[in-house]
Amino acid sequence: MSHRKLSMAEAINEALRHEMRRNPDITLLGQDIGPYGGTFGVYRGLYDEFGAERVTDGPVAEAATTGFGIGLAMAGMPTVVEIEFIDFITLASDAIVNQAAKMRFTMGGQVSVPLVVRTPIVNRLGLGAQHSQSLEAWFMHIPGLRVVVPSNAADAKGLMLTALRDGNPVLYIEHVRLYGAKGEVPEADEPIPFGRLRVAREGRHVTLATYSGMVRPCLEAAEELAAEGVDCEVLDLRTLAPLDREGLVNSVIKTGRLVVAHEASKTGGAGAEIAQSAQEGAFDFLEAPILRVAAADHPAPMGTLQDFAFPNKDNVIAAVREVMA
Amino acid sequence: MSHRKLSMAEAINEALRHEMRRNPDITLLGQDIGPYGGTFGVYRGLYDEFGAERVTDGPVAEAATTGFGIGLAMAGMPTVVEIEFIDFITLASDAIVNQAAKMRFTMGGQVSVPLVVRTPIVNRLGLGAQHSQSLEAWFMHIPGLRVVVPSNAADAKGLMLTALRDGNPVLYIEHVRLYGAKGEVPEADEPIPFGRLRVAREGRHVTLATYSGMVRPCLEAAEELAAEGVDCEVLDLRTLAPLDREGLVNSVIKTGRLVVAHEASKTGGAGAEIAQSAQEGAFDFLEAPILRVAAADHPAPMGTLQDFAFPNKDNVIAAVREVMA
Amino acid sequence: MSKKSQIPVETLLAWYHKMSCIRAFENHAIGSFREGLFQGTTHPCICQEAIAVGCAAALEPTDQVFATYRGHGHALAKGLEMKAVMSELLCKQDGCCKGRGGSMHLCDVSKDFWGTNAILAAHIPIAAGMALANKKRKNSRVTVAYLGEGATSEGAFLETLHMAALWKIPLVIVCENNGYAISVPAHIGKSVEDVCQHAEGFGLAGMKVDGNDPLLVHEAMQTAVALARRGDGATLLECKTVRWERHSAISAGKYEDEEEAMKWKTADPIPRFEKRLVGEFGVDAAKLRKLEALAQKEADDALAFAKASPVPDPKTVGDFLFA
Amino acid sequence: MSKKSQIPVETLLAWYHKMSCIRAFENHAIGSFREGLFQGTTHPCICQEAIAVGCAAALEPTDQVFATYRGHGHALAKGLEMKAVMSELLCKQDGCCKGRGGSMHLCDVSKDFWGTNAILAAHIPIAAGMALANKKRKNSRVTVAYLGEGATSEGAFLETLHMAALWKIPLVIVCENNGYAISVPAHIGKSVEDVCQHAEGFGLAGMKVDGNDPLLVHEAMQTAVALARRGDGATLLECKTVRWERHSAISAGKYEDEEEAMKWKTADPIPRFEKRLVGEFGVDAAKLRKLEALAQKEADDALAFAKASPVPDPKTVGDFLFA
Ligand SMILES: Cc1ncc(C[n+]2csc(CCOP(=O)(O)OP(=O)(O)O)c2C)c(N)n1
Ligand SMILES: Cc1ncc(C[n+]2csc(CCOP(=O)(O)OP(=O)(O)O)c2C)c(N)n1
Ligand SMILES: [Mg+2]
Ligand SMILES: [Mg+2]
Repeated sequence: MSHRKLSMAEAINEALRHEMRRNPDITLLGQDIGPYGGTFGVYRGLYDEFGAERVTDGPVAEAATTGFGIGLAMAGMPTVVEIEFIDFITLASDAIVNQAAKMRFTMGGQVSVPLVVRTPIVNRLGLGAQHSQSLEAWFMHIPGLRVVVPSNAADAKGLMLTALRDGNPVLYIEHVRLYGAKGEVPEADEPIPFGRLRVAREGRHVTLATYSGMVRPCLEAAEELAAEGVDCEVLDLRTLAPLDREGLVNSVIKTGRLVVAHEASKTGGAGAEIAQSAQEGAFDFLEAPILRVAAADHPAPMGTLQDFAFPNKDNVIAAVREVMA
Repeated sequence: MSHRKLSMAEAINEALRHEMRRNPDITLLGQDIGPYGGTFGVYRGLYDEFGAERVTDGPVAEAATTGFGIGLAMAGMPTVVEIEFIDFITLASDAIVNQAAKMRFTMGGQVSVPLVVRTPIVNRLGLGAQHSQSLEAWFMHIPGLRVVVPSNAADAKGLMLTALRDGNPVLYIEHVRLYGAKGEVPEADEPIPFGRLRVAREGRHVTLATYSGMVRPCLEAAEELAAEGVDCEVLDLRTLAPLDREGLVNSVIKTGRLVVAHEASKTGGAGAEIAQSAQEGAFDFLEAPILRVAAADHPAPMGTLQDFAFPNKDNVIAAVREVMA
Repeated sequence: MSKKSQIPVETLLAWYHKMSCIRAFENHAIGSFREGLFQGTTHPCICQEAIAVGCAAALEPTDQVFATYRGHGHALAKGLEMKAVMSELLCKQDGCCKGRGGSMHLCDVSKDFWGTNAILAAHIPIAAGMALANKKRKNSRVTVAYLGEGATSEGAFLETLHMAALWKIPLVIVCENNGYAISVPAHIGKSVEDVCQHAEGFGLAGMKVDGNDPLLVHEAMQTAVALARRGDGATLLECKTVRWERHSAISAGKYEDEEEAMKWKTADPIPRFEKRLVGEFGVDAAKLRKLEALAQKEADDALAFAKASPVPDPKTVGDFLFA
Repeated sequence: MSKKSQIPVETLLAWYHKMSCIRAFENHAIGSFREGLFQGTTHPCICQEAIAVGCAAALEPTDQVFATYRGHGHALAKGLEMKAVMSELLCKQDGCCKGRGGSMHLCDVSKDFWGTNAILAAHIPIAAGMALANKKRKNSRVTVAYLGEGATSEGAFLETLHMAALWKIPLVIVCENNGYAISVPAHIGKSVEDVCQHAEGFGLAGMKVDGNDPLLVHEAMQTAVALARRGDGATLLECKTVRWERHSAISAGKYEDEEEAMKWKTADPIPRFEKRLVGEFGVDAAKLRKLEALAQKEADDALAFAKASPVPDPKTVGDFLFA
C-alpha cells in the first residue's frame, strides 16, 4: 500500500480513527477533545464521526478522569485519556502508578487494563515552568507501564496502533513541536512493536541515543559532524518501556562511544538509565565516557532565557566532540 | 555534649521537638500524628507538648494537605506534612512538583517554601504492591527539591534539623525497617549539611554506593567479603538531591569499581543516576562495569514471594564478586 | 420500617448465616495474623457485616462490586469462597489472586467482584468508569463501590461524585461511616456529621441509613440500586456503623479508651438481627445457633484449607505483569 | 440593591479608572502577543474586570490574594504597577518576577499578591494554608483565591472546600464563572448550574452574584470578607460573568459561533457601570472619557516601558532556585 505525507498530529489522528472504526468499544475521554478537536488538533473530526458518546469532553478532573478510563478499560472498553500537558500528569499519577500499573499483577492476572494515556511534552513555547516539563522518566521507573515516545509521523501511527491493542496501560507521550512535522506514513495497518528502536542514521564512530523532540537535533548534529569526518549513528528509541537494551548495546559495541540526549532535566532523567544500560552491556567496548545532553537542572524560565535552559543541536555537537577527543 | 542510643524514630522525634521549641512557627500536618503519635510512632509526645494547633490531625486529603503546608510555609511558618506511606505521594506530587519546587524560581526569588514532606518507605512487611514502593527517584529528577534518605538515627536527627532550617522544599524519606534501629545520637544541635555523603566503611577494592534501607545490607556484605579478601568502601549518600557527586567520584577513582544498591525497582531508579554520575566522573579509572542491585521490575508481591522481589545482602555480595572477577 | 413481608424468612436466615460466616472468617483472619500465618496486617469488618450482607442482597450476580482493604465481608457477600479468600490472606497459591494480593487485594472477576483497594478512594473513579461502561452498553448492570468516611475527604472521591452526577451513571457509592479513620475520629476529620451531605453539593442523590440493621440497609440499597438500574443516576448511600476495637489486627488505631474500643459490642449487628428475627419474624433462636455453628465450621475448613495450600512458586514471582 | 450611599463617588470613579486600566492593559497584552513581543499566549480578563475591581475594593492592603493565569486584572487591582506586570508579560528584567514567570506567573509579595498559577486549582489549598497561617497568628488578615468554574471540578479545590469548612479559616474563594473552560461549556463540564452549590455539601457558605456589576460584586465580597475576618469561616463566592471572545490570545477555545464569541460585548461591565454611574450617581460621562484616556495613557506608558526594559542576563538563568 501507499504512503502519504502526514503531520504527526494527522498520523495519530489516523491511527485513532482507524482503530475506533475497527473496535466500537474504544472511548476517548478528556477536555477539549470533542467539537474543538483537541488542544493541539489531534482529535480533529473524531467527534463528528463518532459522537459525544465515544469522544467525550468532561470536567477538568484529571485524577478521576483517568480512574474512569481504568474502569472502562477493565470492563473491556479500551480507553484513551488525554492529559492536556504532561506537566499535569502529576494529578493522574496515582491512578496510573498505583492502580493501572499494578492491577493485573496484584489480581493474579484476572484483569487487564487497556488504557492509553495520551499527553504532550510542551516546551520552549513560552508557557513557563508549569508547562514545560518532560516527565517520562517517572513512568519508565514504574513496572507495569509502557512508555512510548515517538519522534515522527510514521512511528506515531504505528506505535499508536500497538498501544490501542496492547491490552496494558500505555503512556503515549507526544511532543508539541513535532505535531506539525510531516513525514511519509503508511496507509496500511502496520503496528510497530514496542521495544524496538529505530536506527535513524547509521554510523561508525559514535552512537547518539535519543527520542521524541531530540531526534531531529541529533540528526542535524550528525550531518554537521559528518563534515568533520565524524560518523554518528542516531538511535531513535521509540519506547522507553520496554527499552531496547539489546539494540542500544549492539550499537555502542560497534561505535565504542555514546551520547544520550533528551529534553528532560538531566539529573534522574531517562538518560541516566539509557547510559547505565549501555555501560552495563558494553563496558569493555567503551572508548570514552558516556555523556548526556539534557535540560538544565532548574525549572523552565520564560522568554529569551529559555534558550539557555534547553538542549539543542549545538550541545549535541559539543558532546560528540568531547567523546571523540 | 554527650551521645545516647536512640532509635531512628526517636532521633527524628527529638529533632522535631528541639526545633519546634526553638521556632514557634513550625506546624505539623498529617493524619494520625496527633494523640496517636504517628502511624509509626515518630510523633510520640509532640501533641501533648505542642497541642492540636501545632500538631494537627486532618482529613485524609494528601493533595490539599500538602497545599496547605505550602501556604503556611510561604507565610513564614515552616511546615512538616506527613504522607503516611511514600506510595501515596502520587497524590501530593502536583503540590510538590508543580508548586513547591517551582514557586521560588518562577516568582524571581520573592518567596521561599520551607516545607518538609516526611514519608516512609515501607517494604517487605507484607502490605502489598500499593504499600511497598521507593519513589525517591521521581523527586531527585525535579529541580528545586531536596531529597533526604537517612539510614541511621544520628544522620536522621542531623538531617532533619537541616531540613527544618533549609528554607526550601525537602522530601524527607524515612524507612519503616529502620525506625527501630538504635544508634548513638548527639544531644547537641548538630545539623548535617545536605550533599555530603558519609563513608560508612572505608575500603580499597570496590565502592558500594547506597542509602536508606540498603546501607546495613551493604555493610554486612562488606564484612563477609572482607573474609574473602575483598575490601569494600561503603558510601551512605544521605541525600540524593543534592547528590555528593564529588565524594562518589573520588571513592570510585580510588577503588576503580562501583556497585550501587537500592530498594527501588531497578529501571529508572536513583541507581541509574548514581552510576552514570560516577561513570562521567571516573571513567578512566573504572576497572569493571558499574553494577546495580535493586528491586525487580515488577510490583511487590505478597507473602513468601517478597523475598524474591527485593534485594538483600547476598545480591550485593554477588554483584561485588562479579565486578571483582 | 422494613418491608418485612416481602422478604422470605429463608432469605433472612441466609443473611444471618452469611453475617455469621463473615464474623467467623474475620476472627480467623485476626487469629491467624496474630499467630504469624501471614505478615502485614488485616482490617476486619467486624460489626460492619450488616452492610456487606444487606447491600449484597440488593444486587444481581452480574452487578459489579469494588471495595477497600476492609472488604473481606464484601468479597464473601458477593459469593467468593471462604477458602479462596483465606488462602489469599495467607498468600497461598489457591488464593483468589494466587497469593499476590493478600488481605488488602482480593478479587474474583468471575463473581464480578472487581477488587479491594489499599489506596483510599482510588477505586471510586474506577468503579464509576465501569458504571459508565454499563451505561454505554445498556446492560442494566449496576456498579457498587464501598469506602470509609475517612476516604470521603479525598479528591478522587469528590471529583467522582461530581462526574457521577454530571453523567448520571449506574453507580452506588456506599460509605461505611464507622466513625474513625485509623486514629482520627470523624468529628476531627470531617466537616459534616452526615457524609452523604457531600452529594447534595453536586446535585447527586444522598441517603443515610442505620448500617447495623441488614433489613434497613437492604431497603435503602434497593432504592439506590433501583434508581441506578432504571437510569436515574448515582447515589451516595451512607451507612452509619461502628468500628471493631481497632483499625487493624496490629495495634494501629487503637481507641483512646477502653469504653470506645468496646462500643461495637453494643452496636453489634448480629445480636441485633437475632432480636428482630426472633421477635418480629418468629425464628427459633436454636436455628440461629445452628447457622452460627455451620458458619464456624466453614470458616474452620477454610482456614485449614488455606494452611494446606502451597506457597506460590518463586519462579512465578514476576508473573501477571503484562497482558 | 447596592448600598449606593455608602461609597463615595470618588471611590467609584477610581473603580472605573481601574477597570479601564485593566481593559487597556489587556488589549495591549493581546496586541503585543500578536505582534510577537512575547511567546506562548496570554489569557485576558476582558469582560471580567468588575470582579477584579469589586472584590479588591473589599480588601485591606495586607489581605493576601492568589489568582490564576487569567489574573492580570487581579494583580493590577491589588496594586501592582502596570509597568512591572507588562514587563513580566514581555519576560523582561523589570518584570514583577524578573521575567522568569511571564503572563501566567505574576507575583508581588510586597503588595501581598502571592502569585498567579497555571495549574488549575492548585493554588486553592495553598491560599487556604496562608489563611490558616492568618488564623494561627490572629492577625485579622483574609486570604482570597480566584479560580474559574472549570477548575472547580478539580480535587484540589474540592478537598480544600472541605478542609476550609472543617477548620473555619479566613478564606474567600471567588469563582469567576465565565461559562467556559477553554472549549467546554459549563453545561458539559459541570453537574450544577451554580458552582457555589458545591459549598453546601461541605457545610461551607456559598453565595452567587452578578459578576459584571462592580457594586454588586463589592457588596457580596464585603459580606464574605467580613465573615472571614471576624472568624466565621470561609465562603465560596460565585461571580457570574462572560468570557472574552476566546480562551486566550491564540485561537485556543474560540467559540463555535460568532454570536457566542461576541456575547461579552453586551455583558461588558464597563458600559454597564457607566450607565449606573451616570444614571444613579449623576456622574458626567465626559469625566469617564477622561479616566479612560488616562488609563490608556498609563497602559501605553507601561508597554513602552516594558519594551525598553532589558531581557534578563543569560548568566542568571539558574538563579532563584533555592533560598
Ligand atoms: C491515599 C491513602 N492515604 C492514606 C492511607 C492510609 N490509611 C489507610 S486506612 C486509613 C483510614 C481510612 O479510614 P476510613 O476511610 O474511614 O475507612 P475505615 O478504615 O474506617 O474502614 C488511612 C488514612 C491510604 N491507605 N491511602
Ligand atoms: C490541572 C490543569 N488541567 C488542565 C489545564 C489546562 N487548562 C488551562 S485553562 C483551562 C480551562 C479552565 O477553565 P476555567 O477554570 O473555567 O477558567 P477560565 O479559563 O475560564 O478563566 C484548562 C483546562 C491546566 N492548566 N491545569
Ligand atoms: Mg472509618
Ligand atoms: Mg471558565
